[in-house]
Amino acid sequence: MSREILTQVTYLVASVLFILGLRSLTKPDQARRGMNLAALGMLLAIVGTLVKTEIVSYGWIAVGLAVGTVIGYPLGMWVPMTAMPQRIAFSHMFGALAATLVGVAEYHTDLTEGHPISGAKMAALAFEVLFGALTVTGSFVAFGKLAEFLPGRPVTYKGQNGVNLALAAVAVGLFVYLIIRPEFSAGFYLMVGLATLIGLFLVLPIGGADMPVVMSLMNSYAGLAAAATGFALGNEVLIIAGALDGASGFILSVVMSKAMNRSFSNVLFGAFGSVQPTTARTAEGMTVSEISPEDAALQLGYAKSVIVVPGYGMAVAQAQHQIRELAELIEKNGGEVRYAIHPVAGRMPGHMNVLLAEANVPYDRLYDMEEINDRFGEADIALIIGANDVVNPAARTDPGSPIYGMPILNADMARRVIVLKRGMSPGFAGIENELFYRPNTSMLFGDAKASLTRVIAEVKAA
Amino acid sequence: MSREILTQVTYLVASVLFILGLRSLTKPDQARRGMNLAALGMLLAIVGTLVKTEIVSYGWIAVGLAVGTVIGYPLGMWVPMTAMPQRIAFSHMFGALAATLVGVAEYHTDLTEGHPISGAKMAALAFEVLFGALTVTGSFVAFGKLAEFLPGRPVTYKGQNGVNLALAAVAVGLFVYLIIRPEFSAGFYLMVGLATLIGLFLVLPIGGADMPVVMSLMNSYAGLAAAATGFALGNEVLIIAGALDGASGFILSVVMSKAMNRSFSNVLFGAFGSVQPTTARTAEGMTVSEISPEDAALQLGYAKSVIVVPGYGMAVAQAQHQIRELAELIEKNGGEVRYAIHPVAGRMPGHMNVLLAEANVPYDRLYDMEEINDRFGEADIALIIGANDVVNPAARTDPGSPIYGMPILNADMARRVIVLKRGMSPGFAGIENELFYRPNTSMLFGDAKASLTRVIAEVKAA
Amino acid sequence: MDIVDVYVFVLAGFVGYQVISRVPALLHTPLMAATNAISGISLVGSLVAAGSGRNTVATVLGVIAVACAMANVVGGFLITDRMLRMFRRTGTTNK
Amino acid sequence: MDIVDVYVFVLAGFVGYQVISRVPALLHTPLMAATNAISGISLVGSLVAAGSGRNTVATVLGVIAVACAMANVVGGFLITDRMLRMFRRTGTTNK
Ligand SMILES: NC(=O)c1ccc[n+]([C@@H]2O[C@H](COP(=O)([O-])OP(=O)(O)OC[C@H]3O[C@@H](n4cnc5c(N)ncnc54)[C@H](OP(=O)(O)O)[C@@H]3O)[C@@H](O)[C@H]2O)c1
Ligand SMILES: NC(=O)c1ccc[n+]([C@@H]2O[C@H](COP(=O)([O-])OP(=O)(O)OC[C@H]3O[C@@H](n4cnc5c(N)ncnc54)[C@H](OP(=O)(O)O)[C@@H]3O)[C@@H](O)[C@H]2O)c1
Repeated sequence: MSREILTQVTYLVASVLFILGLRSLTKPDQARRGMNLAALGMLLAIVGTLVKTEIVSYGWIAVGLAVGTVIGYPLGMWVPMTAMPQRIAFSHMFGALAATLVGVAEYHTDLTEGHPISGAKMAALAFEVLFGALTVTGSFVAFGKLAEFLPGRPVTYKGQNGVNLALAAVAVGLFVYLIIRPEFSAGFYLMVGLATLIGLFLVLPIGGADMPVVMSLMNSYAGLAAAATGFALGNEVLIIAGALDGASGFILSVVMSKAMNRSFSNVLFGAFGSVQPTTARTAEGMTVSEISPEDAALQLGYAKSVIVVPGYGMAVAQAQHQIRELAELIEKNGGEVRYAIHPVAGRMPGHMNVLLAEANVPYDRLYDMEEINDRFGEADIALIIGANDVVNPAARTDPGSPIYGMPILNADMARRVIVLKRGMSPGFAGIENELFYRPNTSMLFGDAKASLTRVIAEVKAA
Repeated sequence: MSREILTQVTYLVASVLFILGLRSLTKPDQARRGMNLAALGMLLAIVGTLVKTEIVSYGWIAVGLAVGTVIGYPLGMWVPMTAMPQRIAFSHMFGALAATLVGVAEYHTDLTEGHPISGAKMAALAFEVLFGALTVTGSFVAFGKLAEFLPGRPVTYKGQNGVNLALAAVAVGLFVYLIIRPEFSAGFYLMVGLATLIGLFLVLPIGGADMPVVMSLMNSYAGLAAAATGFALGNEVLIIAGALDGASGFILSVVMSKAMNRSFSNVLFGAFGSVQPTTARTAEGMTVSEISPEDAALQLGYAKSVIVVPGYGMAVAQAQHQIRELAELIEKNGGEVRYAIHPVAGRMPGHMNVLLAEANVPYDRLYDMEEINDRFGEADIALIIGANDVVNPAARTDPGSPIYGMPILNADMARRVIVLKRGMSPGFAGIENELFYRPNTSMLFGDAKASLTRVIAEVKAA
Repeated sequence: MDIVDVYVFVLAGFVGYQVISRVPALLHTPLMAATNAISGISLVGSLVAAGSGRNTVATVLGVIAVACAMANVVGGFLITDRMLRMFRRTGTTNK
Repeated sequence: MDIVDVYVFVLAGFVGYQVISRVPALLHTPLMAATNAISGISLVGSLVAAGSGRNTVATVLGVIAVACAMANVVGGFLITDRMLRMFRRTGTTNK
């Protein structure tokens, strides 16, 4: 009995520490300490579980923990920051797999030992394995597309919607039937199998660049599966942690879809990634003015106020360190450098922030869209590094554009605009950007890292 | 069984609606709708309780509900806004009384019917009646002092701390003993009696003007008592509502003590209200310059920018309607009028806001201290109406002053300052205000309502 | 008493803390009135005490508790609404 | 399954919503990593499945689940800390 209480207390404390840990992420300077508290909570919960009387042998447990640690360590310490999207998708797979397997084991044990399974418990178990299994394969596909060993382009075939609907209908039918007849184990395993297929078929037709939204949804689903595990096992710390994860994934996907100008239902029902017929204006007959690294260096070297707009291209080129170096040179010359971060710049929420932080850019120089949008007018130069859609003025001006209405950074209001990209190819949304043709815009073509290295050399030489 | 589920669902929905209701108070324009939802939640919870199978007769229930409604209606509809502090203290008494009586009834029933009372349940019951009973008498004294039928000055006698400590020690001893021996009913009732005495003795020595802090603490205690009821009865909606009320009272008392420059422990341990020996500068040899209503009208009539600083004196004088009238006249002459609200101006959190709202001043003209403090420098006139401590510059400049460090409104930075009060008597903190002696300050002596009426007449005549 | 109730209390405390600390000073007085009204939820206990007819003491105390709690419910929600009705923006009226 | 667990879920959902919606965009990537780490809490279920020796299926599935969850715990907390260490203000260093 006193062991039972010990377990309960560790679970309660762990729940509180998880909440405090996530809360600490609202303040950058408290975040590390807060997350250490959350890790402590996890440790407590593990210890509290290990002392449970139900546990009779520790051999296999030790093996599992050891294997997990061996897998986890490189996932934590060696994965480069630039591989973060695929790394996180990969982890969702692990989390969902653990939840699913626990559900299957619980069901199997109850069945073989002849415990009656109540309707409520069965519902929780079925929900758990359904969402869990779906998330396992869904996350795997997302991981594959992000790591580029699966084709990034949408994999589509005729009648795909019909197949998906049919699969879902059968799964839901089994779900309902199982609540009435929990002992129908073939149905249970069939449902698990169908869920893995649904996960595949749901994510394969979605383009690689849309994966971050998928990732957040999967985060949310994995959380809900964990919460369902908590309901099935009567374990509150699971319910709480699951609800927190569920809320987090949900909120991130809402934030993303808003900032990408997609309706949330459009995201929820998997209809994203389809290429819309764009009626956007094209750039026929317009010309761009190019600039050499030397001239760019001249302008940047003497600028009083520069706003850097990083985008997905910065991540591709790995140019964050060069940006910081250039910024330091400009500051040494008496200029001021700020960074304007669009909420969906890059391919993951917070993508630009984490890369710039890695390059040692202080976070108080990073400004959210709302904070800095009024300041472009006062800036000498807006330096756009591999960003495209997030500075496309068509979002403000062209009602025919697919991104019309999306909030964008007002880089076009700066006195001069310098754009670093490799060529004239469009960004994620696949549309022309009229900004590149404006008279006060100069294009510095080439890989962002290479271009910046040359600019830095010129500024130093000056 | 299905009734049981119905009850549970109403309780769950009620809990959610209470949270949404309080959440709506974060946005003034959604607050009314949100509170209607909360009221709906209450209705649901009542209906959900009335269908319970334990309830066998409705006669007495109807009587209780009818009496409550008859008492509640005037408390809701007839009590004037100015009587809000005492009105709220009075309600805390009712809330705590209800919780206490439920606890006593539950204890008595368990005992007479021979149900064994577990240690945990006894702890919850004892906590409930202890905090409940203490809050009943404590709130009653607060009510009496605010309604001024009890002496507002601190009622003190020698050895008071010793008596309080002894009472508390006995009560705690009984609490612990009861957990071991729940059937010791004499001890239970003795504990209730002691708690009522503690409530009295705790609040009597506190000055009337300190009652708002007491009131908030009582709010918090009443909430905790309700939550304890929930633990004792295994009722989650009680736990949730109690926790919400507990948090609300706690936060309000923290906000107040911060804004009054008292340490929170000072407030928690009841050591407030004692008159500190002030080493503050006195006003010897300084002179004030008076102003006539005519001159004040002249200045106000042509001012471009006026910031009104209302204080406790506005509430005493009931001058809020005149202020609004004057503001409208100034605006008709092309001036701008804003209101600077200090968090503890008046005698209750939000006191000034509710009075000005009553007088039909739009709430977007009311500015919090942080919002407006930088704007006094640009104002032609700071019009101080019955405020004193909240504009005392000693808080910034005089380390010897008891209010040193308290955040204040920078009214002294306005080009001219006009102060409406009856004489030179100090405010709540009991100290001189050097602002009144400054060269750019003019005093308009008299009751604020009377003075304003004359100023209004003059402005109209001009 | 159930351990799960401790979770409920702790979580509700978190929710309360987060919600209330974001209520602007503007609405602190209505907030106090609102919590007063919500404290009337002790009706869920007092109605049972008053109506289950188990002994006279419980019935009597229960009825008094019902009256007190109901007074808070009726009075609290009415006065909160009365206050909130008074708060208005520039350019809007209440009538 | 207990009705109280529904309260726990709903309240935790509120807390989660309020907390997460105040996390600045700056820390959205660490947030994702952190929730990954916290999702490792399914250890509390998988450890029991792996160690209670009730049947081979449960043990095998349990051990796999333990390994998966532990990988998330170790990897998740490490990478979150690694990222958070990088965020610094002007004038401070990380070394
Ligand atoms: N952040 C998220 O969570 C998220 C999630 C899903 C989708 N999205 C979407 O992603 C887009 C993000 O906008 P964005 O402005 O950051 O990126 P973008 O619109 O996708 O544009 C990226 C640009 O970078 C250039 N680029 C690529 N590699 C480069 C290199 N090595 N050196 C220099 N330039 C390079 C590309 O042009 P060249 O090929 O000509 O060089 C391209 O135009 C938005 O449409 C958003 O809706 C974001
Ligand atoms: N808001 C809260 O929750 C709360 C709670 C507890 C304590 N307090 C304390 O209360 C004080 C509030 O500051 P405050 O500036 O609002 O008030 P105050 O410092 O108490 O000053 C009020 C002033 O109003 C004048 N006055 C009284 N009746 C008047 C009338 N009929 N016409 C004109 N003037 C009149 C008084 O001077 P004359 O007598 O000369 O006219 C007095 O100086 C602070 O010290 C605060 O810490 C506030």
